Amino acid sequence: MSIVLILEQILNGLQFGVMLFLMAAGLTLVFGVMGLINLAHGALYMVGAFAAAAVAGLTGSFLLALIASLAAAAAAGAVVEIAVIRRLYDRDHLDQVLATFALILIFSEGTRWIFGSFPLFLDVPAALAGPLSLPGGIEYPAYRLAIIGIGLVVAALLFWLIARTRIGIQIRAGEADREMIAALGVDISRLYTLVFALGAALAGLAGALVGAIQSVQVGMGEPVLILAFVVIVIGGIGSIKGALVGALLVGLTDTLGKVFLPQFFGLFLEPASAASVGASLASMLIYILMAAVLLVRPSGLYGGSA
Amino acid sequence: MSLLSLNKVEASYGPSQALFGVSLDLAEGEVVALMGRNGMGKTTTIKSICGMVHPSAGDVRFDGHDLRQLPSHKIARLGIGLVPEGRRCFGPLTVEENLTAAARPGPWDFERVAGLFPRLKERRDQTASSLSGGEQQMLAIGRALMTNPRLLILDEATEGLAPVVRQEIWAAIAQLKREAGLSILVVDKTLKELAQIADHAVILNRGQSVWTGRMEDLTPDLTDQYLGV
Amino acid sequence: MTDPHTNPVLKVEGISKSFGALKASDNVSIDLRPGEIHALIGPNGAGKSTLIKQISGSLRPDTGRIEVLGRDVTDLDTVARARLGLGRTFQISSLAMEFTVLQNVVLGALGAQGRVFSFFRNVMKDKTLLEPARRALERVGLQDEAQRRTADLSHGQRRQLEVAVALTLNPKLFLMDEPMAGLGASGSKVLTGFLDELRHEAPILLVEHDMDAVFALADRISVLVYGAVIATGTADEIRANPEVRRAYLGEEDAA
Amino acid sequence: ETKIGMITTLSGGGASLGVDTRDGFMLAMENAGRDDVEVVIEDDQRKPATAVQIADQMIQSEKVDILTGIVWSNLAMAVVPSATGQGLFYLSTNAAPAQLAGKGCNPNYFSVSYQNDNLHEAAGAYATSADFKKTFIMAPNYPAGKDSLNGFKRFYKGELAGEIYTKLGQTDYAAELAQVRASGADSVFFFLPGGMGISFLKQYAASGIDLPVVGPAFSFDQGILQAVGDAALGVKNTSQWNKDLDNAANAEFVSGFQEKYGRLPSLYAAQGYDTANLILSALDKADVSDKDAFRAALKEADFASVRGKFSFGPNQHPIQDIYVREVIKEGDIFTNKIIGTSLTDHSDAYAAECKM
Amino acid sequence: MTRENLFNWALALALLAVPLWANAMDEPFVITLATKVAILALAGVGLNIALGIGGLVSLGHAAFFGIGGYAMGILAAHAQNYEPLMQVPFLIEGTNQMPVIWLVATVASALVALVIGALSLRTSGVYFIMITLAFGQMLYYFAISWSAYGGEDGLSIWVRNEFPGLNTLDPIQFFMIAYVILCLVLVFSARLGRSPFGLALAAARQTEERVMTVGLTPFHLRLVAFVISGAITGLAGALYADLNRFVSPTMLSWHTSGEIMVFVIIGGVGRLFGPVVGAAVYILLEHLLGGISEYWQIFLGLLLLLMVLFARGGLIGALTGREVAHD
Ligand SMILES: Nc1ncnc2c1ncn2[C@@H]1O[C@H](COP(=O)(O)OP(=O)(O)OP(=O)(O)O)[C@@H](O)[C@H]1O
Ligand SMILES: Nc1ncnc2c1ncn2[C@@H]1O[C@H](COP(=O)(O)OP(=O)(O)OP(=O)(O)O)[C@@H](O)[C@H]1O
Ligand SMILES: [Mg+2]
Ligand SMILES: [Mg+2]
Repeated sequence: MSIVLILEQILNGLQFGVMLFLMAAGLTLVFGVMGLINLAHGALYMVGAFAAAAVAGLTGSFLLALIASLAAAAAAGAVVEIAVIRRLYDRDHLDQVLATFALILIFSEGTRWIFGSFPLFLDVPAALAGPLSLPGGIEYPAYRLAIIGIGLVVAALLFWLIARTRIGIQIRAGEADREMIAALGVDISRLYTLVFALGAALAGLAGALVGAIQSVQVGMGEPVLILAFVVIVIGGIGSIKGALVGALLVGLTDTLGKVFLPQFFGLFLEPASAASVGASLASMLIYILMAAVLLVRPSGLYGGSA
Repeated sequence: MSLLSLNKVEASYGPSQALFGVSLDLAEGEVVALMGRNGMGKTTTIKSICGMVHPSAGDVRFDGHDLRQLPSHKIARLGIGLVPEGRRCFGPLTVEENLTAAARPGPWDFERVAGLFPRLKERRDQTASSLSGGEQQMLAIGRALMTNPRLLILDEATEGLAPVVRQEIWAAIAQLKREAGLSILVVDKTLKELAQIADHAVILNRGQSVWTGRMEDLTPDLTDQYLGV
Repeated sequence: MTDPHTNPVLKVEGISKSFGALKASDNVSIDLRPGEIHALIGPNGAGKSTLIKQISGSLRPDTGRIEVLGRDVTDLDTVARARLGLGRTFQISSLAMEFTVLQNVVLGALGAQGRVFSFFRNVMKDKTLLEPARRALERVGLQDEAQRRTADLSHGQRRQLEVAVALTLNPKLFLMDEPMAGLGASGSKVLTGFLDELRHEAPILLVEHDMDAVFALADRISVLVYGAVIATGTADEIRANPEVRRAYLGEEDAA
Repeated sequence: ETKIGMITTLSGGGASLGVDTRDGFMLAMENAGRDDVEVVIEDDQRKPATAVQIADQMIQSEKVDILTGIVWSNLAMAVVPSATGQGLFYLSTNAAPAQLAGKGCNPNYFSVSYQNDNLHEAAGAYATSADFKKTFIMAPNYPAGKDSLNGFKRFYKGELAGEIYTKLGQTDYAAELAQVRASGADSVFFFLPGGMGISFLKQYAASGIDLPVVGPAFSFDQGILQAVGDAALGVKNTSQWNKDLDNAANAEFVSGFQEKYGRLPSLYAAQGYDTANLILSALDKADVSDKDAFRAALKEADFASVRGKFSFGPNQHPIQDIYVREVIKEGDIFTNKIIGTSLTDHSDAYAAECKM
Repeated sequence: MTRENLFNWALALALLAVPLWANAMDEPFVITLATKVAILALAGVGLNIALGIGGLVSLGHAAFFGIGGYAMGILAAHAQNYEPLMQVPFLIEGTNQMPVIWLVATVASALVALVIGALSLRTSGVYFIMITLAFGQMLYYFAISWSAYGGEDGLSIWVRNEFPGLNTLDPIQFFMIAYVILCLVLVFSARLGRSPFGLALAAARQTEERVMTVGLTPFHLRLVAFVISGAITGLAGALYADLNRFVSPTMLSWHTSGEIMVFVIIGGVGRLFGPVVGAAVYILLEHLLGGISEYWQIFLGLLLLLMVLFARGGLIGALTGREVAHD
């Protein structure tokens, strides 16, 4: 295998990682910062993708589609927070699990009810369609490079918001002791609605961006949900930096694993079974990675205590 | 007119009633001590003022506002700063972040709090959970001051502090009263120290205010009966 | 009542512990002899709790060694040390909040008994556990609260329960981190009297900021400042020590 | 009175396939307008255990005579053996795993669609006839995926540039595409059903790789094509049916379906439609309660299939032609057009193992 | 007797009465549903030991459920094909005897729980949720590609396994087997909750530090709880596979873990009969709502939502009062 190909695969891994980060960003925000286990994150991701596909279908504008995805997901997030989530902050994590599980059912089937059972069409904007030539002769889809850019910008903004701004500090304080921060005069309810809506908007944005190169269909949020959890747990809950590093690690591991494991087994097995055994192991790899990270660092790479 | 007034307040935790009629008045610029044995309802009284417990009967007014209708954060914004029992610092946040989270405009800012508790400045970037008990207590007081309150409520604010620090804090409180005209509601167990600073005292017994009066009038009889001293 | 010739129950030798640049314990050596109350005082953040944690085993010293009843326990964990007879109360209450008061003390008794991998016995009907548990509650005056949920107790009552749980372990020595904190005047008085008795069962290493109690109780007092012991002596010696007054006691209290 | 139980996927991610199956099936039923046939339909949620329980319910409580409708092989494997074991007829509208065609064949089990390998085999035959020399092949890492690649290789005579199993449910194919590009392949065969195929094709189009692509019909079916968009244009795929097949039954089916549901029919709809008509044709000849007679009537396959000629082989799987289609755009709609026949009168590789 | 106890007895009787009635009315499918409730409740009772008493939120219990299922599938498939499971170093044959299968299922899942638990219990909180999920997913993907036993297609057996003296193909007899096992495990679980072990485990959930200072090791307590919990869920898995005469990787997927957990939460975490109520309500809803509309899951979602919002402490909590009974 040539050096260029190896480099290209590493690039693919990083790219996939940034994409994972984008999917996980909203979840990190809500999960890490508000301490809420939001299983409905994937559903909001789906809402964003469907909103984008619908608007793109009507107007033909990708930019409008992105705005629609943000707006629809944020609105859904705000409604959900006010109607449901708000009542669950002082409950057990488990009640949150059940409630957001119920929300998945409602969102998924509701979306299917509105949009039908068939996958929708959402394509990358013409300006970004097709490949760009990178140094070293690598042809790389322009749209993916754009996703990398957006992912990094989102990471930087989130990091700044949470670590540096007063609102970020208050949100984290609320996570530590809600009653106390309220007693100090901070309207934590409104703050949490905002944060949840922001997290939802990020999920929606990711859904639209990623939906353009994947399929927009009911249930698309589920694999994302699990991956996003894996990512932020590896990174350490509550750490934006951890989420980014975790995403890159998962992206690289997954990509390089599925490329090289079959080749490795090819050294001593016949091709068909090497491909199959290698692929089997590759599909377990990110879970092995997560278990390994947690065994060495029980609260993730950048996590404090659980 | 009194700044804070409670009239026959009753409150419960679920099915178990904790307050059976607490009345209390505090005028602007005054320091009032709330006293009573363990479990008599001092903290619950404070929680009903701050909106952390909702009184089932009676009246709670602050500066003309009916506090019973308001959520916790709005009450705080009227100018009530709380140093809660058990400190309740934001563990994962640094000292500075703990203070910033509470800050509202006014004379109290990080520098001024640091002037009051130099130790906090030294520990500025350490997380609150790794502070020693006493340091956390200082942080909790500093945090309440950062909200620039008109009324400061101290619930066992000197618990676990070294005698020197306690003296400093009492001195600081006396200074706050003298210079800033801050009103203070204080719960503490050391009668001797309270006597130096409080104007009035209210004694709680089994969830009821049973005695109100000036500190000087607190007879050994009373303290023996209600405080066990 | 302390006899310097008897073997110490607890011997701490040259313990040091750093958190980054901060020396929380700086070559600390102290001991605890049978029948005595040895008070440990010092400014906030001096390293008292850190020392207690190292003795109880929840924190590992960087250097130094710890002996309990003549046995080197430096390498043992909390559980093993507890089994050797180390009873401890926490500075910040650490109780099972959903349990009733009685269940908390039964837990202590169960720990003392050690037969925990038993799946069928009804623990709340087991006399061998209930008796010591109730006795411990009585001793701290919580017998009337036995059936209440621990979370419903007031702050002060929880402190009493802390002590009760430690009692059920029949420890050979006690480590108490600010047992008086949060107790009202009457509570402190009761507890002071109680600790005075308790020392005959097992000596106590007492961390406390309540000077009335310390001076009333302590046979010896050690003063910790910036992680190091700057003085050890009787109450009078400590009270008279100018360095201690400056660093800790302040002027009024020392009078 | 005959009772037919339809178990299919009507909720969640795979619902579109089940919906089409049901709609095609019910269209035929309504066209027949018989009031002595009742159809009960239940949603299996794409969960094997649920499918089994629905089957139990239909057998035990509803007392159905015939079961049908399952889309997925793993669900079929959970339901079919025990249903046929209890003496019921099972007619497959889609899933037809190898086990049920070979050693596990059963006199009461008929596959009206195909045997799972068929379309892959046809793709292999097409690749050979199109003179591909070095094909890169890939499929998800699960039994159907393995059957797919094996089916392809059975009829493909060229050399392989690479053989990859992807993760089931995978949505990002950048790494695979890089491997394809680097492999020096002259063509690509892939089997990635559902959302996987949509993702793959979109990313393939953006990657700038310009090799001919061939695959089984699943990723180019009517229900999915609109979501793939331009990326699918021109791609060759294999199918035993297409809407432009020139026979009367098909014309009636296509127009009837469009009229009733307002969309173009898919392969699954066509298979559902055929299955219903097969049942109806057999009911004309024999009563269900007379199992042997009914079985014989089914076996005759005396109905007007939308595929034109249709008959059953010895293992009761179809013998049929498999076509090569190309994705085209008709106005705003993406659809397929037949460009040739890949395999004629094709049966399957397992018939010999079937002893019945 | 407390209200909760009364309620529990009533529920246990109802779960028995309904299938008996259905048997008399010749409604075999109702019996099948009841059997499903009993078996899934059993899985939930297993999880509840870790989750309810120990506070160990395992999102990987599908692993044990699936291992139980595969224990049945593999043993029965070998027995069915007359192929020994293993010939060297010694001969192991498949079997179609339920007691043997149960034993194998229980022991196998206990062993796996021991390994997973020993590794996972080093973490806590959400990290524990995720690491158990990770192990579950590893097994899931392994099973999907494990072609020897069907991979994603799973393994079917033609007839249900046998239990000495009973006709397991008769729905009511198979139900009785599941029901009796459920009752036995409930009794065990009730006693465990009140035992010294249960007390210590519950204490470890609330305050680890305290448990250590009384001389007990939380890790050991949790590990034992996790193993017991896994073993029970594994047993349920074997029964479930027998109910369906089929096992597939779906049994190992995180959805299964999630569903078992949902049963426990609906009923009430830490309540003895919580999983029974949860499983019964969920399955009933699934069954009843399935008929009303293609989009029935919306209604299921709404109902679940109402339950979380308005039934604190689960349905049992809402029906019988808040407090979890400790003694
Ligand atoms: N969260 C709670 N739930 C139920 N009961 C409570 C709760 N908190 C306090 N109580 C009960 O209410 C009564 C009053 O408690 P409160 O905390 O107000 O007393 P306090 O005077 O502050 O005592 P202390 O000096 O010990 O802090 C006590 O009997 C206590 O047991
Ligand atoms: N995990 C930690 N990381 C960093 N610093 C720590 C940590 N734990 C304790 N410290 C610091 O070590 C010093 C000693 O703390 P310790 O809790 O032992 O004080 P203390 O003497 O018990 O004080 P107090 O009387 O206020 O309880 C403090 O300055 C504290 O901030
Ligand atoms: Mg109090
Ligand atoms: Mg301390």
